[in-house]
Amino acid sequence: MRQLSRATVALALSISAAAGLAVSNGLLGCATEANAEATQDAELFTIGSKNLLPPELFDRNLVVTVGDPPADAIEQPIAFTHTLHVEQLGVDCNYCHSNARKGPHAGVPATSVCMGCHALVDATGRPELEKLKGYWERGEVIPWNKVHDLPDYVYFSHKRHVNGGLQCQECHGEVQKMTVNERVASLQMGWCLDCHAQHESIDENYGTKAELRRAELKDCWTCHK
Amino acid sequence: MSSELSYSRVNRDVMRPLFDMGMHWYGLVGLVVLGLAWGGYCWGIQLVKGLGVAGYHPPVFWGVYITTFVFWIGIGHAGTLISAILFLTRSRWRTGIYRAAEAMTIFAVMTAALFPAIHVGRAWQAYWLFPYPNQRQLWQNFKSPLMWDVFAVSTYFTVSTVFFFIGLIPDIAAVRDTTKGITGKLYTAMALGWRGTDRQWRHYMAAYGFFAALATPLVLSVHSVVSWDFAMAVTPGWHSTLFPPYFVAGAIFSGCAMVITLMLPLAKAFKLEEYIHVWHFEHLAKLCLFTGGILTYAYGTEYFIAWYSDNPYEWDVFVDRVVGKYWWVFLTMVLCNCTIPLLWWFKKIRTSMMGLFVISIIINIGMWFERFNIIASSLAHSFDPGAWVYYTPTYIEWGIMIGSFAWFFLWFLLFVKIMPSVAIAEVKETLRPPLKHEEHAAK
Amino acid sequence: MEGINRRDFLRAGAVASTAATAACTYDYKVPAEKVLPYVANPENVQPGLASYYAGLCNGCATACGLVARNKDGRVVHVEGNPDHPSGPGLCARGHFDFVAAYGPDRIDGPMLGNDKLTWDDATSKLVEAWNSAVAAGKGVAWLGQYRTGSVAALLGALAGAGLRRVHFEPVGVESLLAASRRAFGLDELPVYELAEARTIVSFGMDFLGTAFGSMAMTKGWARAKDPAQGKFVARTVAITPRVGQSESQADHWIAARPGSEAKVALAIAKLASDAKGYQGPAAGLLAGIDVAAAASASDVSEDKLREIAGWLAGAEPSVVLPGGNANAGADATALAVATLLCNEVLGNLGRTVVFRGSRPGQVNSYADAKALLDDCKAGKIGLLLVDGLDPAHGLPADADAAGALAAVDRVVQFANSGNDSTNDKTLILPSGSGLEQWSDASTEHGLHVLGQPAMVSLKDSRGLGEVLLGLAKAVAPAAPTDPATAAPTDPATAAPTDAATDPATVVAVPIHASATNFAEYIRLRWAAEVWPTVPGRPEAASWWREVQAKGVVHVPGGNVAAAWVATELPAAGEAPSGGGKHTLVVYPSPLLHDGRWANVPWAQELPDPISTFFWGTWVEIHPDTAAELGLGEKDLVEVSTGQGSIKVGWFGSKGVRKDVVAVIAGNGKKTGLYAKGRGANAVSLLAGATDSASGALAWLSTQANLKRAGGDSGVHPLCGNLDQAGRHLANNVSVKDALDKLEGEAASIVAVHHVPIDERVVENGPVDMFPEPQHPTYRFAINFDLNACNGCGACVVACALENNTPFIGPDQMRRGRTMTWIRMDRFWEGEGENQDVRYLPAVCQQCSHAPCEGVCPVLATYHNLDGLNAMIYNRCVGTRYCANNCPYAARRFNYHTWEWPESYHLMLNPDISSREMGVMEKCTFCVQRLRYAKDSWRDVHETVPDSALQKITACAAACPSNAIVFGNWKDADGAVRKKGESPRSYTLLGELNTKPGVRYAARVSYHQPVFGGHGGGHGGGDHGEAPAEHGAGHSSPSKKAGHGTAEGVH
Amino acid sequence: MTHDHAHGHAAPAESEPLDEPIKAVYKHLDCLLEGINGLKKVGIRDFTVLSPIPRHEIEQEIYQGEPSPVRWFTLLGGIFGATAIFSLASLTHANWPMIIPGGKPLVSIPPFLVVTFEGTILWGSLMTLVGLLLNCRLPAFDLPKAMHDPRFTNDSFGIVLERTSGHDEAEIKQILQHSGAIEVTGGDGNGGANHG
Repeated sequence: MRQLSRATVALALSISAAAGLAVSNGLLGCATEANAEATQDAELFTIGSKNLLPPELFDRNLVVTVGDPPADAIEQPIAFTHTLHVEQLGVDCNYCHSNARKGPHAGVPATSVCMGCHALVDATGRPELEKLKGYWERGEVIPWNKVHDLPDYVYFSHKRHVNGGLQCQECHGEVQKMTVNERVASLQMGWCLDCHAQHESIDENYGTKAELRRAELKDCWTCHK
Repeated sequence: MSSELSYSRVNRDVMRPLFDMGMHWYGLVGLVVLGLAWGGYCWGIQLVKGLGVAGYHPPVFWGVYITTFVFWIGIGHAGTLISAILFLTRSRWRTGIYRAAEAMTIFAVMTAALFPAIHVGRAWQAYWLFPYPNQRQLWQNFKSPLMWDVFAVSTYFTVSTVFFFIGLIPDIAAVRDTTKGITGKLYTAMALGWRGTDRQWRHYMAAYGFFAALATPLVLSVHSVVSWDFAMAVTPGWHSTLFPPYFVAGAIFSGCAMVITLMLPLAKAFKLEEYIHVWHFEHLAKLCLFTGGILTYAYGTEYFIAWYSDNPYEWDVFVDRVVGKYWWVFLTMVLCNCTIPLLWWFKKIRTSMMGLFVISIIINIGMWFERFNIIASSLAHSFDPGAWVYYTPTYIEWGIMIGSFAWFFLWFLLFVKIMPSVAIAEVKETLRPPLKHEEHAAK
Repeated sequence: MEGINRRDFLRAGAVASTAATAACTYDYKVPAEKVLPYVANPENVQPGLASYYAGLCNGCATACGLVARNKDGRVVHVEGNPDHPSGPGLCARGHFDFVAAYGPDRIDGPMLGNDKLTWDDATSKLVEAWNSAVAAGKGVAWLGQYRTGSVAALLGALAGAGLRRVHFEPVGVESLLAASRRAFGLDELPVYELAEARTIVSFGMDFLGTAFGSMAMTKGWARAKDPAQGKFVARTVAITPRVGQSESQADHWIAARPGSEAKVALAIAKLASDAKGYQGPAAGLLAGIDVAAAASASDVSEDKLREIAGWLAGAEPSVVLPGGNANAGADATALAVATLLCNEVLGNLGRTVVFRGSRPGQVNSYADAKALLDDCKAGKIGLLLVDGLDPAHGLPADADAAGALAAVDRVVQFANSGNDSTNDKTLILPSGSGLEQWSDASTEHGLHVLGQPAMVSLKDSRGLGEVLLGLAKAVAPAAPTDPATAAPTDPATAAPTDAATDPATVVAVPIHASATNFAEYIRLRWAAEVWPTVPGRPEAASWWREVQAKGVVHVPGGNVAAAWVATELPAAGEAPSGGGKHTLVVYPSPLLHDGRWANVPWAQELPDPISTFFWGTWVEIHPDTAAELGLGEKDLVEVSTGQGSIKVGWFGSKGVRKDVVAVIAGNGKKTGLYAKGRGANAVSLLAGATDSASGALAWLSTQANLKRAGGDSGVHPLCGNLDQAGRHLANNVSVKDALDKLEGEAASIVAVHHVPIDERVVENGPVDMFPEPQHPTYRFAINFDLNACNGCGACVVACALENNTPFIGPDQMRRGRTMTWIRMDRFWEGEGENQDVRYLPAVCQQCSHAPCEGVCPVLATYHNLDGLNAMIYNRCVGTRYCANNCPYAARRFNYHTWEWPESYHLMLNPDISSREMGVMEKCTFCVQRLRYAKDSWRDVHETVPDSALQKITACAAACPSNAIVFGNWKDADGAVRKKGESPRSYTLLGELNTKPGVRYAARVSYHQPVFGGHGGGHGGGDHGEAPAEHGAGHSSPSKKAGHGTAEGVH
Repeated sequence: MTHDHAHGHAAPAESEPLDEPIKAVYKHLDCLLEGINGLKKVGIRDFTVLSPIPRHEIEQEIYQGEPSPVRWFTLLGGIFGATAIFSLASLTHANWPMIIPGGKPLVSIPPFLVVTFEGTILWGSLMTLVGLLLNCRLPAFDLPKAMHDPRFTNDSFGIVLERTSGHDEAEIKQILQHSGAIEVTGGDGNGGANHG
C-alpha cells in the first residue's frame, strides 16, 4: 500500500512536471529559429504538417491482397447505362471516350457529345434524359463520380495501352454489361505489375525488341515521376 | 568473492532491492519520465512538422540522431562482450557484473533502435526497411549498408535479448520462490516452470554456450556493420578500411565506461559491494585503457593514411577537423578519449570510486563527440567547396537526445527494480559448493 | 452551344484540374473525387495534354518572345520563343513575370483605397477624372515604364488629346540615347552585336544581365567566346569600380577610379586612333585628349591603357560598351559618347555597333520625371496615370514621389497590387499578366512581337490596352492619330507604310475609333502597319494565323547608316561628392532588377550570382575595408550618406575597389506580401544628382561613410567557400590551347585535379570493378559549356518552375536548404586585375556508377536503361544516405512539406509529383518531358532524334547563352556527343570515376593561371569516360588522354 | 532424467507413478552425489536431481558426458538462416532486375554475405532457443509439486523420485537418508516421513 501510494505520487509528479515542461518547451520553441512557425513569415512560407492518424499510419500496402478486392458500384448523378449504349445500340467506346487513343486521360465525354445524339431524342417523360438536358441548358458541368482513381504519384497513359492493343475490358471489366459502372480491378501496383512485363501484346508489338521493352516496362519511372 | 558468502546469503542480498526500494528510486523514475516527456514532445514536433525542425544544413544530412544512434550501439557492446566473450574465455570476474551489463546492452540497443525511426524523413514508412511480402512486389536493397544495418541491429537485439532472458530464467525462478500474490504469478509465468532439474541444467548449459559462441562474432560484426554505413560511402573522412576495428574498439571502450558509470552507483545503492568489487571496475578500467589505446592509435592512423594517400579531399577533411569550425569537437574528443583516461594508469585513480566514475563519464562524452566528429565534420567539408557548411543542432535534436537517455535509464531503473541485477546462479557457481566433509574437517 | 464560350471551357477545365490535385489520399474502395468533363469540348484541347501559345515577355522593355505551356487551363511554364531573334532562352527575370501572374496578393478587380469597384465604375471614374482635370485647366499626365506597340500607339492618340507622356525607368537608357543623338544625330540606341567581336571592352554595361537587349548580347558574347564557331576567342575587359555579374565574366578587370571612366574611354580612343591611324570625321575631337591626365585621374597606368588600346586595335572588329546609366555618374552621357567615339575610331560602326531603330519606345529622362513630379506637387496635374512604376520606391528621396502623388487630384495606377506609391486616393486598375491578354511590342525596325492570352485571367483584371482603348474612345473620339506625336515615339509606325494598296486594311478613321476591343485594335494596327512591310505580302488572313502561331514577325534589314556628327564632347560631370570616405555604387539587382520583382519569392530566393546572398539587401565591400572596420561575419554595416543611412549585411568582395561601397538595389519595399520589410532601399541613399547632358539620374555621384553596427544581419551566403580550395571543379583552359586544339582534333586539354593513382591506371585508364551498365537505346546526357555560362540563374528558376521545387524563405535558406535542383556554385579565384569568377551549375550528374544508388535500402533510387539515375519519391523513406554519398551535393531533401501559398499552387506542373516531407529529390533531367517525347516518338516507332532533344530540359530551354545542350550520347552525330568529345570537355570530379551523364566544357580565358596551370598539352584528361558506351567501336577521348598530373596541384 | 527415453533407461512399464513422489533434500553437494550414486547402484535411474546451480559433477554422474542435442538445433538453424537470407536477397534482386549501383551483378556475393552472416547468427540463436525449450520441455508448469520446493532455487539440492522403478519405497528412502539428506519425504505412505 505504501509502495502504491509512493508510485502514484511519483507518477503524478512526473506527469504534471512533464506537462509543464512541454508548455515551457513550446514557449521556448517559439523563440527558436528551428521552429519555423514562430517566425514572422509563418503564413508566407507554409510548412505543411503531417496528419499522423490513418490512413498514412496504416498503409494499405501492409496487407497482402489475395485476389481482387470487392468491386463497388457507385451511383452517378445521371443513371447512365453502358448496357443500353454499348450492348444494345452498339456505340463504340472510342466514340465517347475519344481521348483514350490520343492522350493520358480517356476522358468522360463532354455534355456536348451526349447532346450530339440526345438533341434528337425525345426527353419527355424520361427523367434521366431530362436531367441531362437540364445540365446542358444550364451550361452546368455534370459532376460524375470517379470510379477509377489512381494516386497522384501515378502517371497512367490510356494512349499507350489502347494503342498497344489492349481491350478496354481487360482493365475495366465487361463495361458493356454494366448498368451502374463499377470497378472490377484493384488498380493496385501489384495488379499493374501482373501484366506490365508479361502481357502478350508486348511480343506482338515489339517483336525482336520485346525483351528490351519488358525491361523498360519495369522501370519505376514508367509510372512514377 | 568473499568466502563468507553462502548460497542463501546471495539470494537474500541480490533480491533485496526487489522488495525494498528506497524513495530515491521513485525520485529517479520521476526525473527520467520528465526527460522522456521532453524527448517525446520534441519528437512529436518533428513528426508533425518535418525534419526541418532539426538543425540539418545540407549537405550535412546526418547529424545528432545518427551520432546518438552509433553512440548507443557502441554502448551496447560491452554487455555482450562481458557476457559472451568473457564467458567463453572463462574470465571469472564477469559474474558479478554481467547481468547488469547485459541489461545495459539490451536497453542501449533498444534506445539505438529508436533512432533510425527518429532519423528517417518518413517515420511512418520506416517499416519499408524490413523485408515482408507485399502486393507491390517490392523488396529491399540487400546491397545497401543500411540494409545490413537493419539486419545487424535487429539480429543483435534479438540474440542479446534471448541470451539475456535465458540467463535470467534460473534467477527469476529464485525470485518466484520468494514472492507471492500477483507478483509471484508474474514471476512464475516468466520462470517458465524452471525448477533446476538435471535435464534443465544440462540443456541450459549447452544452449548457453552456443548463445555465447553465436553472440561473440555478432558483437564484432554489429559495430563493423555500423561502421560500414560510413566506410562504404565515398565521403572523404569516411571512406576507410580502418573503420571496423576502429569502431569495435571504440564501442568496447565506451561500453565498458558506461558499465562503470552504471554499476558504481548501483553497487553502492544496493549494497552489492561484495558482489561488484573494486577489482571488477579495475578490470573494466584496464579494458578501457587497452581499447582506448587502440582508439588513439586509430586516430593517428587515420591522419597517417589521409596524409600518406596524398588524397587532397581526404587530407582537407582531416585538417579541417583540427583547424576548421569543428575544432572544439575534435579537441573534446581527443581530450576525453585519448588524454584523460590515461590517468587510469595510476592504480590509485583506477581504484578510487571518484576517479572511476568521473573518468568513465568523460569517456562517454568523448565517445559521443567522436561520432559527431566523424559524421558532421566529414559531411560539412566534402568534395565541393561550394557546399561547405557548418551544422549546428537545434533544441529539438538535443531534446530527443536527452529523451533517449531518459528512455535508457527508465528501462534500467525498471530492470533493477524487477530483476535481480546480479546473476544469482552464476555467483553461486563461483562459490565453493557446500561439502559435508569440509564442514566436518572445519569442526 | 449557345451561351458557352471559350472562357467557360477553360474554366471547366480548371475546375477539373483543381479537383484532381485537391485530393491526395487514396483508398481503393471509396473514390473521393469527382470527374468533371467539359460542357462542350473546346477546340484543340486534349485533357492531360499541353497546348502552347506564343507570347510576349513583359518582364522588361526588351520585349522578348516566349512560348507559354498551358496544361489543363493553366499556364504552367514559359520558355523563350526560338522564332524571336533573341531566342531561344529566357532570362530569370522573364520567368518572374510568369510567376507574378500567380502572385497571391494580386487584387481582384479595381480598387479605390480599400474599396472594390466594378470595372464600369472604375472606367467611368477614369474618364470623369480626365474630364474634370481638363475642365479645371489642370494637366493630365502619364508616368510609366517604356512602352512600344499598340499601347504606345494608343498613348500617342491620347497625347493628341492632351496627355503629357513621361516614360521613365530607374534603370533606363536615356544617357545612351542622348549619346547617340549627340554623336550620330540618331534618336535610337546602338545595337551591340558581340558575336563577331574579338575584343569587348565594357565600362560597366550589364550586357549579360539587366541591360536593354541583354538576351541578344548574351548570345553574341557566348558565340564570340566559343573557339569552335569563329576560330577566335573574344577578350573581355571590364573597366568598372565593381565586379558585377557581367564583369565577373571578363578576362581583365580594370578598377578605374569611379567617375573617371569617361576620361579613360577618351584616352583609349586617342591611343587606339594613334594605333590605327584614324582619319575620320571625329579626328578633330581626339587632339585635345590628355592620356597622362586620364591615367592619373583613373588610377590606371598609361601602359595598361596602351595595352587595352592595343587589344582593341589589334583584333578587329572589337566593341566598346558604355556604362549602363546605373553604373555611370554625372558624366554618363560623356562616357557613352566617348565609347561611341572609341567604336568610331576602331571602325566598329556597322560591324559590331549597328543602328536599326532600336529603342524601347518613348524615353524620358529622370529630369523629365522629376519635372512632372514637381508639377504634381505644385498642383498643376489633375490626373496622373502611373503604369508599371513604383516611383516612391524607385526614385531618390529628393524627387519626393510620395508627396507629389498625394498632391494630384486623382492618381490611377495600372498595377496588380498596391505598391509603395499607392495611397488612399489611388485608383488601382489591375492590368493583369501578359499571359492573360493581348499585347504587342516592337523595339526595332522590322521586329514585332505579339502577345496573346494563354489562359483565363486568374483575377478580375483588364489589360492596359483595353482600358486605354476605352479611354481613347471617350476622350479622343474622332481625333486622327497625330503623326507628329506618335511617329517618333513608335518605331513600328516609323516603318514605311502603304496600307492603302490593300482594300482590306484601308483605315478611314483612327483605329481606336473602329476597334471594338484591344485584340481587334492590335489586329487592325498590325494589318495597317506590319503586314505591308512583310516581304511577299502573304494572304492577310493566313498571315495573321501564322503570326499568332509564331508570335513574332521579323523582317531583317532595317539597318541605318551612321555618320559621326559631334563636333564637341560633352563636358565631364562632377566627381562623386558628399564627403564620405567611400564612393557609393548602387547597382540594380540582377534578379529583382529595379525592384519590380521584389514581390516574387523565387526572385528573392535565387542567390545573387556574386555574393550568393538572398532575401535582402547587402553591401559589397573589399575584404580589407571590412578588416579595417573590424567587421564580424554576421555584423551589420551602417552606410550613411547625406540622404540618410541604412543598416545591412555585408559581403567581402575582392571585386570592388577599396574606396568603393556597392549596395544592391531592388529591396526595401514597404508593400507586397514577399517584398515588405526585406532589406533596405539603396536608392534612398542617392543624392539625386543628374547627368546634365541627358537628365539621367547619376547613380554614381554620392559618397558614403561606413560604420560597424553590430547585431545580426541575417544575410548568409549559399555557397560555402569563396574559392575552389585548389580543387579543379570549374576549369579554365588557355585561349592558345583552345584554338590550337579544336573539337575532335586532340586529346583533352583540361588540367583536372588528380588524386595520385596507381601507375597502371595512368597507363590504361581507370579500372572498373564492374562494367558500365548497358544503355540499349538512349544514354541521356547534358553538356554545360562553362565558357558560355555566366551564372545568370535562368536555368535555376526554369528548373524550379518546371519541377515544382518550392521557395522556402530566408530562415530555411540560411540553413542552406535550398530546394532548387541546380546549385549555381560560384568560385572566386585570384584577385586584382587577374581575378577570375567561375560559375558551375551543379546538377545531379546522372552517373552510370552512381554512389547514391547502392546505398538506398529501399531501392528508391536506381539506374535506368536510359542512363538516368531515377528517383522514386513515393518509395523514399528518407534515410538521406544517398545525399551523403553524392560527391556533387546534388540531392535535395524535403525537410518540410512545402505548401504553395494560395494561387501559387495553381502554377504547379501537373506532370510531376509534388513531394511531401521526408522525401529526397533531385534533378531528373526533366524526366516528364523525356517520357513525353519518347511516348510521342514511340507512336511512329522511332527513337527521339537529337534535334528534338537538344533543348528538351527546362534548363536547356531557358539558358540565354546556349550553354546547356541536352541529348542522347548514343547518337554519334548528336550535339551533346560532339560537345562531350571536345578537348575542353571534362567530367566533374572525374577521378571518382562515377561516369556521369553530365559533362562540362572548360572555360576559355585569357586569365593568368590562378592555380594548377593551364592544360597546355600535357594531357590532364579526366578519368570519367562516361557517358561512354562499351562496344560499338566508340573510343572516348579520355582513354587517349592519360592522367598527367597538372603542375602545382595540391 | 525422468523423461529421457533417449538413454534407454526407461522405467519398467509396470512401474506405476507414486501418488506422492519421494523427495530428498540435501544441503551438501557431496551428499547429493552420494545419494545419486546410491540410487544408481541399486539400478534406479528414473529420478530427478534439482539444483540451484549447474554442477558438472551432477551432469557427469547422470549423463556420463553425453553432449546435449541442442547443438543440432543450432547447426540446423545456422544453415537454414544462411540459406534463407541469401536466397531472399538473391531471389528478390533477380525478381526485379534493377541496375544498382551501375554495373554490379544482380546477385553479388560480397554484399549479400553480410546479411547472410546475420541470418546465420539470428536463426542459429533462434533455433538454439527452440532446441533449449524443446529439450528442457519448457515451459514446464506441470512438474510435480515435490519439485516446487523454494529451497531448490536457494541453497539446497534435491532428488525426486516419481516412480520406484520396481524397488521398495523404504529401500529408496533408506539409500537417500544414508547419503546425508537432511529431509526425505513423500512416497505413498508405506515408508513414512523421516525428517533428518
